[in-house]
Amino acid sequence: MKKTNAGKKYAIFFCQQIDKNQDVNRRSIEKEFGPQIRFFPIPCSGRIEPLHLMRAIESGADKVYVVTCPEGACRYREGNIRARKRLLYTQNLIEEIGLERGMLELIRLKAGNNYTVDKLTRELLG
Amino acid sequence: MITAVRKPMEEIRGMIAPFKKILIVGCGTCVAECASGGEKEVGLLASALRIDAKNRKREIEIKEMTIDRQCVYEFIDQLTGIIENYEAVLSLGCGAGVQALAEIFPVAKIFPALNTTFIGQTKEPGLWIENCRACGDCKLGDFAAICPVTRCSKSLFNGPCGGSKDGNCEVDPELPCAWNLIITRLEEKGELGRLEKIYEPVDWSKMGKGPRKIMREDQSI
Amino acid sequence: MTSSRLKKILEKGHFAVTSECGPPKGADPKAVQDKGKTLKGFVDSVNVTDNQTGVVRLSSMASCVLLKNEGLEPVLQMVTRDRNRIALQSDILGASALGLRNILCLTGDHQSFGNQPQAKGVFDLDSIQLIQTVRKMRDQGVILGGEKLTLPPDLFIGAAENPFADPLNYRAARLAKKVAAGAEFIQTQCIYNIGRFKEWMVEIRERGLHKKVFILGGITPLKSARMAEYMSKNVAGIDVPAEIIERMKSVPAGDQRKEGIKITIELIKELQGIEGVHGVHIMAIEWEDAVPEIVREAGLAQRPDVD
Amino acid sequence: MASNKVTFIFPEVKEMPSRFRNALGKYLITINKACTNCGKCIEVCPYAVFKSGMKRPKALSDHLCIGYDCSKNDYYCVNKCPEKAISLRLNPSFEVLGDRRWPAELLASTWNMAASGELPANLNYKTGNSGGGFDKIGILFPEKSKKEEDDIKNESLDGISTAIDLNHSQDSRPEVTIPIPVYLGGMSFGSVSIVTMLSRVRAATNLGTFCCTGEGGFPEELIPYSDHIITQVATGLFGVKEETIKRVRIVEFKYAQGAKPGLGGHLLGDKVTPRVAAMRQAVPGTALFSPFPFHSVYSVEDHKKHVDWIKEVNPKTLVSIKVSTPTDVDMVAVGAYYAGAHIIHLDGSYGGTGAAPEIAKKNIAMPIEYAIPKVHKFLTSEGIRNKITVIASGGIRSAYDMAKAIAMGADGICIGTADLVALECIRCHHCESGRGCARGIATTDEELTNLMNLEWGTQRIINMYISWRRQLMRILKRLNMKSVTELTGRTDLIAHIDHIHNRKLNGILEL
Amino acid sequence: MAHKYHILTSPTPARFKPITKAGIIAWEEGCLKCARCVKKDCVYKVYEKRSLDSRQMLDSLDTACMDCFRCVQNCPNRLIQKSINPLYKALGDNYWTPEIIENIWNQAENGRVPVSGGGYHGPFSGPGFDAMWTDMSEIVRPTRDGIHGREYISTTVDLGRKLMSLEFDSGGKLISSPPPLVEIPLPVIFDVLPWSPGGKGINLAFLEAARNTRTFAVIHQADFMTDMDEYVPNIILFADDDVLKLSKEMIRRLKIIELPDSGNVMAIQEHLKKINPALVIFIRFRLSRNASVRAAALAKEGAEVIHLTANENGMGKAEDPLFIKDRIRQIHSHLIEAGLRDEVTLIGSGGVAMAEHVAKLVICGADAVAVDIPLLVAMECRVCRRCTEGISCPVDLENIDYAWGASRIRNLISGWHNQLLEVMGAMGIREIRRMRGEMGRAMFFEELEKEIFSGMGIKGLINGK
Repeated sequence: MKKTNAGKKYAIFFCQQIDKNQDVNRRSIEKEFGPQIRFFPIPCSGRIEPLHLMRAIESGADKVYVVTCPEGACRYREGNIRARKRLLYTQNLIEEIGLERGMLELIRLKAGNNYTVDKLTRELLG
Repeated sequence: MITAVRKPMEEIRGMIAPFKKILIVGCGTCVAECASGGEKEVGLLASALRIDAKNRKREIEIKEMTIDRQCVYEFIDQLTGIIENYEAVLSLGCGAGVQALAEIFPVAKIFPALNTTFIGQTKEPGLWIENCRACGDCKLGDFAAICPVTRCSKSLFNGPCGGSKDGNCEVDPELPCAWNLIITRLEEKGELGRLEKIYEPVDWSKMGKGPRKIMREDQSI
Repeated sequence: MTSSRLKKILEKGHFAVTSECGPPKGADPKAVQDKGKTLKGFVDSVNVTDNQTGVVRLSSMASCVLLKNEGLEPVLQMVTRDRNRIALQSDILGASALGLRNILCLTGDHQSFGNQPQAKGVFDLDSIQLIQTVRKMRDQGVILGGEKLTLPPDLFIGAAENPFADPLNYRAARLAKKVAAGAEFIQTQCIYNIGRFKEWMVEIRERGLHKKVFILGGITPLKSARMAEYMSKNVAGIDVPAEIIERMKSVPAGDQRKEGIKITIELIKELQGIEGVHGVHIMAIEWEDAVPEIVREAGLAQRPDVD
Repeated sequence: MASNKVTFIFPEVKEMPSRFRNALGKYLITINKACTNCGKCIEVCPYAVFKSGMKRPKALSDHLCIGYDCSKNDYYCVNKCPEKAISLRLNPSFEVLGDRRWPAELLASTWNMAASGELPANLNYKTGNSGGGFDKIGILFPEKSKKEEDDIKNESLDGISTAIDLNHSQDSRPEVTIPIPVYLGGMSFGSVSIVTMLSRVRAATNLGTFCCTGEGGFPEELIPYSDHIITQVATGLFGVKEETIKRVRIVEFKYAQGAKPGLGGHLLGDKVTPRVAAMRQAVPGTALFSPFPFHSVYSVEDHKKHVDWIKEVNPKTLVSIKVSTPTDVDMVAVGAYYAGAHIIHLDGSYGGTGAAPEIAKKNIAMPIEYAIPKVHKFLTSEGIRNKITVIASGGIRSAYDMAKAIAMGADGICIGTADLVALECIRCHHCESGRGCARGIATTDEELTNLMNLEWGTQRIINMYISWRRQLMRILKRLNMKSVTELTGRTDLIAHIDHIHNRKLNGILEL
Repeated sequence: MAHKYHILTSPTPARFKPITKAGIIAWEEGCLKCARCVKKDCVYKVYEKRSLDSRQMLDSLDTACMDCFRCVQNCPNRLIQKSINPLYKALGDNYWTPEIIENIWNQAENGRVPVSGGGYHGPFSGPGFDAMWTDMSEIVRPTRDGIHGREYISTTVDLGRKLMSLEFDSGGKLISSPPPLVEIPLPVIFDVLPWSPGGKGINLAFLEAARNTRTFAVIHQADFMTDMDEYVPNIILFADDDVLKLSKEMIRRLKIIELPDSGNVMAIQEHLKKINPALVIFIRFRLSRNASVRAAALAKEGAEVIHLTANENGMGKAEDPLFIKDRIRQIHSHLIEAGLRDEVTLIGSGGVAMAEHVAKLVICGADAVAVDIPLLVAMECRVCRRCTEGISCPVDLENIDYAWGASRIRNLISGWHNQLLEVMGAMGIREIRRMRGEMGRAMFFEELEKEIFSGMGIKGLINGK
């Protein structure tokens, strides 16, 4: 992790379809970061609602990531598209209260790669 | 249904600035349908205000509540015993709801968090269009159930004007020209003849002399 | 009481030439008077726009009076956008009292296009209802609701029609409706697509409307290729065919005004040949000084004397 | 032989689609906005998946879709759509449906049979996924060439009998023949709604077989169908009256039931509505427990006394003894014979429809797959197999399970759950909670009961059994048999895949 | 007759939303808000109860839903879908399956016997405890009590060494001195945990629940704290550190001490007995191939209670291929052959996850069982074993309120007790002491399979003849 990120709190919502073994894979990183990082595995990113994202910020996250499967690859057809739209809506809302849009970030994975949650998280946190 | 949109956060913030204990009241009917004042939106606004207050190092206490209808006494009454504990109330009801709340709780400081917009229809997910102006003199029967008062920008009864292009209105090219729709639909029904008649000037008096009311003896207690 | 000169010209079967005058955005009478001077003698009447496109200008009624004083015959444009039926009827009486003899009944452009988009559009009546209202006042001597007037107004009643707007197949029917409502002359939207106009005229003739109403073809000279393109793209209800735009583009910028006038003259000549077209209405927007040249070149400079 | 005596005319299959707006299938089809309503999909699909709609067609019957396998067909709607507006995907809800014994495919197949009497395309309609018992037992069909197989597929099934006799005792009591080797097991009024009960009774009547009342009494709506009703005398003696015993052709003594072997019945208080209470001579709203066992039966002699009592009350009735499957189930069966029973009904531990403690369902007593051969073998060695009818139940879910149970040694079978599945039970296992079955089957709640209509229910069950019968006849045909009675006890014609040990088999094993 | 054993239960809700099998996938966009699902179709009022748990970002509707599918099937726009919750699939492991965990959670919450409709829905059989069925009796036996009846079924067992005979002097005076016995009303004690996130609350919850259910909890010597003092009557102190460190006073106050097996374990027993003759000594060792021999040797030397342990999955030492139930069957039989069985008490532990496992272990020859992980699961543990890696516990077990935990454990034990009664009632057995080793009243998968299926499919061989 970059020095500048030290002490920041992260909430990571991710579609569990991207890493079938997420439960095990995320452990090493949780061990390393402790309460600094919280994972919210969801059955489909389409389940994300603006309220979830707001509550994550409210409970202290400095940065919220929503990781979705590649567009077109959603098991439920358009879950990831929904996630994107809802994230956008929430970005507008937090901007109105003077927060950076960037606090909420959508990570849409590229098709054809095998991702594991731990590697992905390391990439995100630099 | 009555539609509304949330006021800009800046304006809401201004209204509640002097207060610390705030009750946000949503309405589970029209504004929930148009995703501006239902339970979820109450949650979003509350969340946003709390975060905002925290960032400004202000202390604020917010309670969220959503009642079935903000314009009906029986539902509003659920706030009795709760509303008194708050310095201010942000209503996510339509204008009717806000006024109804204020009437029943005359002492409470009630502020609107929504701008009430129009009576409309959920055209498709995420799109609401106005289709009734509540003129009180419905002529939809003559116009293939497309309201010229509402849906023609100029409320023409003997339209269309000369501005229609590609079937859309010149005022908002995103919207279909109501007269184009009326003519097409009447033509499909073989009833274009209806339009040969010249419609006399509308009796706008039905739209009200001051605030309107409906009195139904059979429905009143 | 003098009656409408335009009416007389049309009734006598002359090919009428009218023009348009946009009042200034200020209280300066000279601007109107100057325009009047430019046009005087070349046109049978000048019609004065009523806060066209919702932009606030010197009032149409006042401008008409100024022009009348300059010796021209004005046509009072009246839109229903800004006045309710009380104001409209009152102004109709006022116009007649001031000696104005022609009225063009319009709904008007939507306020959102002008410089007062915050204004509340009135639209109490629409253009057809306005025509009906003037007719009622003039012919039956009553206002809406049946109350009698001491002296009915005397006005020659016109309306506008756009042969080029959607739905195309309803445009002739709509003219019929205006005629039925009582319109006596019609100014059309500016014509560039002469083919479409001719088609429309066929429909008009089939319905016999050309015998019931005087039709003046609307013409707007093009100043530049850019203007042609702009109108084609951005002005609803105006149909500028691609050939015309190309033709304007094909000449250097400096010569485009000339080309515009040339096209206008050709169009006027075409109009003269169409059965049921009774005249031409030249709308030279902020280019009134081009009108004399056009009228001259079209061979219409000799205006008949009907008084 | 039974087949010579009976010329029974079976009822017709009639289309009875799902009661709910969206039938549940394996695949889901969606049509997006690009659709121009050209109607091509409606035209090409041979499975009638699409119906026309005002804005665009509706894929209302996508439960009939054969899924991705269709992509090789020239009528594959996804390819045929000129606007590429159709998408096909696995129905995510399908994976939630069902359980190991009744997987989603078996449920959907049964719904399909109940709706149209037809076998489903592309779904496993024969077995479940329990990993043992019936699900690992196959039928050994004689080896045939493909052509011979195809010929058999198209041959007529006329002349194959599925009828069985229920009275083998050669006593003076009537012979009772049922045209299919199935009767419908007891589900009491109270545990299921009156509509469910009547649907089953009426289906049984139409099919010429029987339906048992369960222990909740004999509602008077059932009287017209008395000839096809088995009345149950259970440990609680709920609603047992002399007149009901006199009314019927078969009386069933229930010692135990497979779902809760060794435990009494249990009807939760919520389900004891005034009507149910009146029928059972109990107080509305209080939970009802059947005791266990019969408090008047402590020996085989007591047991015989019971049977004699019934025979005395109704001199024409047959007596069935319903027991569960303990370690000594074979001894119990012999005891039933010596007490004078006509039918020994073995109820295996994995079946059952009512509420039961999970510990009992899973652990107490043996599965029916063990009990049938054990009993059949013992009765045979005692020389009394042909004097008593063996009926098996508890975990039989399909026509194939039925054939296997008979080959193991049963004369016929008894069904409960499959009937409910025909009525669109989805096996959510919440029959007991709150107002009861949310789908209006196992409930006494008035509003929920109204979810189902009697005609619909009756016909769905008929449709399913007509389909089962056809499947059974096809199996018999392939085994070169003329009557289902030939199949009884033919354990040489079935095999368990874990116990064949590379041995040369007596045919082709088909699971 | 003793007082009827009855455990008080009280509904004790979970702190976190339980992870349920099926979840609802979003249905928002395109929703007509016709409210069919909300107002008309949902019998369980799921949608009305909808709210957000911000700690888990879960909707409550998943937990209230009973999977009846009416909303899925009636939504006019077909927007509601259900799917298997991947979090549910990820619960536990192959042994501690999501079904077992869910079952324990439910009992811990309401103390009720799990009941469901619609027949059995699981696999035909399985390894370990699932390869065994218990018997029932059709008619010839006394009526049973079950939970609802009149007669009493006793689940009480005695822990300790028993004399095979009593000797009296000529005057009729008893001269043999019976060894001390400890009676527990249910053949279940609480064992030390193979792993846990730590925190005092867990041990205190165990002890409080042990006291309330009148049983014992095994506590590591090192874990004993002064604030556990009041629970000493319910503690089995596991002297796995250094037994000599124990104060005499402590030894005198304790009822049971458990010793790890060792070469000199009998000597230690003797030493302790000298200090406190009323003390019962447990000797604990891990099951292995030679467990029978060791058990017999200990029994012979005077051991009172032998606590046989397996790992979390019911397996003994690495080289032992036998599952706990089978190994205990063997030990039980071996002790019978050696004429020693009735002198010692056998306790089995490891892999006991459900009430039926208690009954099955007893049938296979254990007098009582010791339970570990289920007690933690009762307190919402998800068997993720994150604590073994030092990562935070997803349900914050370190900080539980011990009274809440004890209540959940008590509910679970009550559920198990009642289920034990169901099994015994079905068998017609009124005394659990008489059920011990009754292997003839059970059915074993391997035996039945061979008997029934091996003769099938053979030409000319009908019914195996």
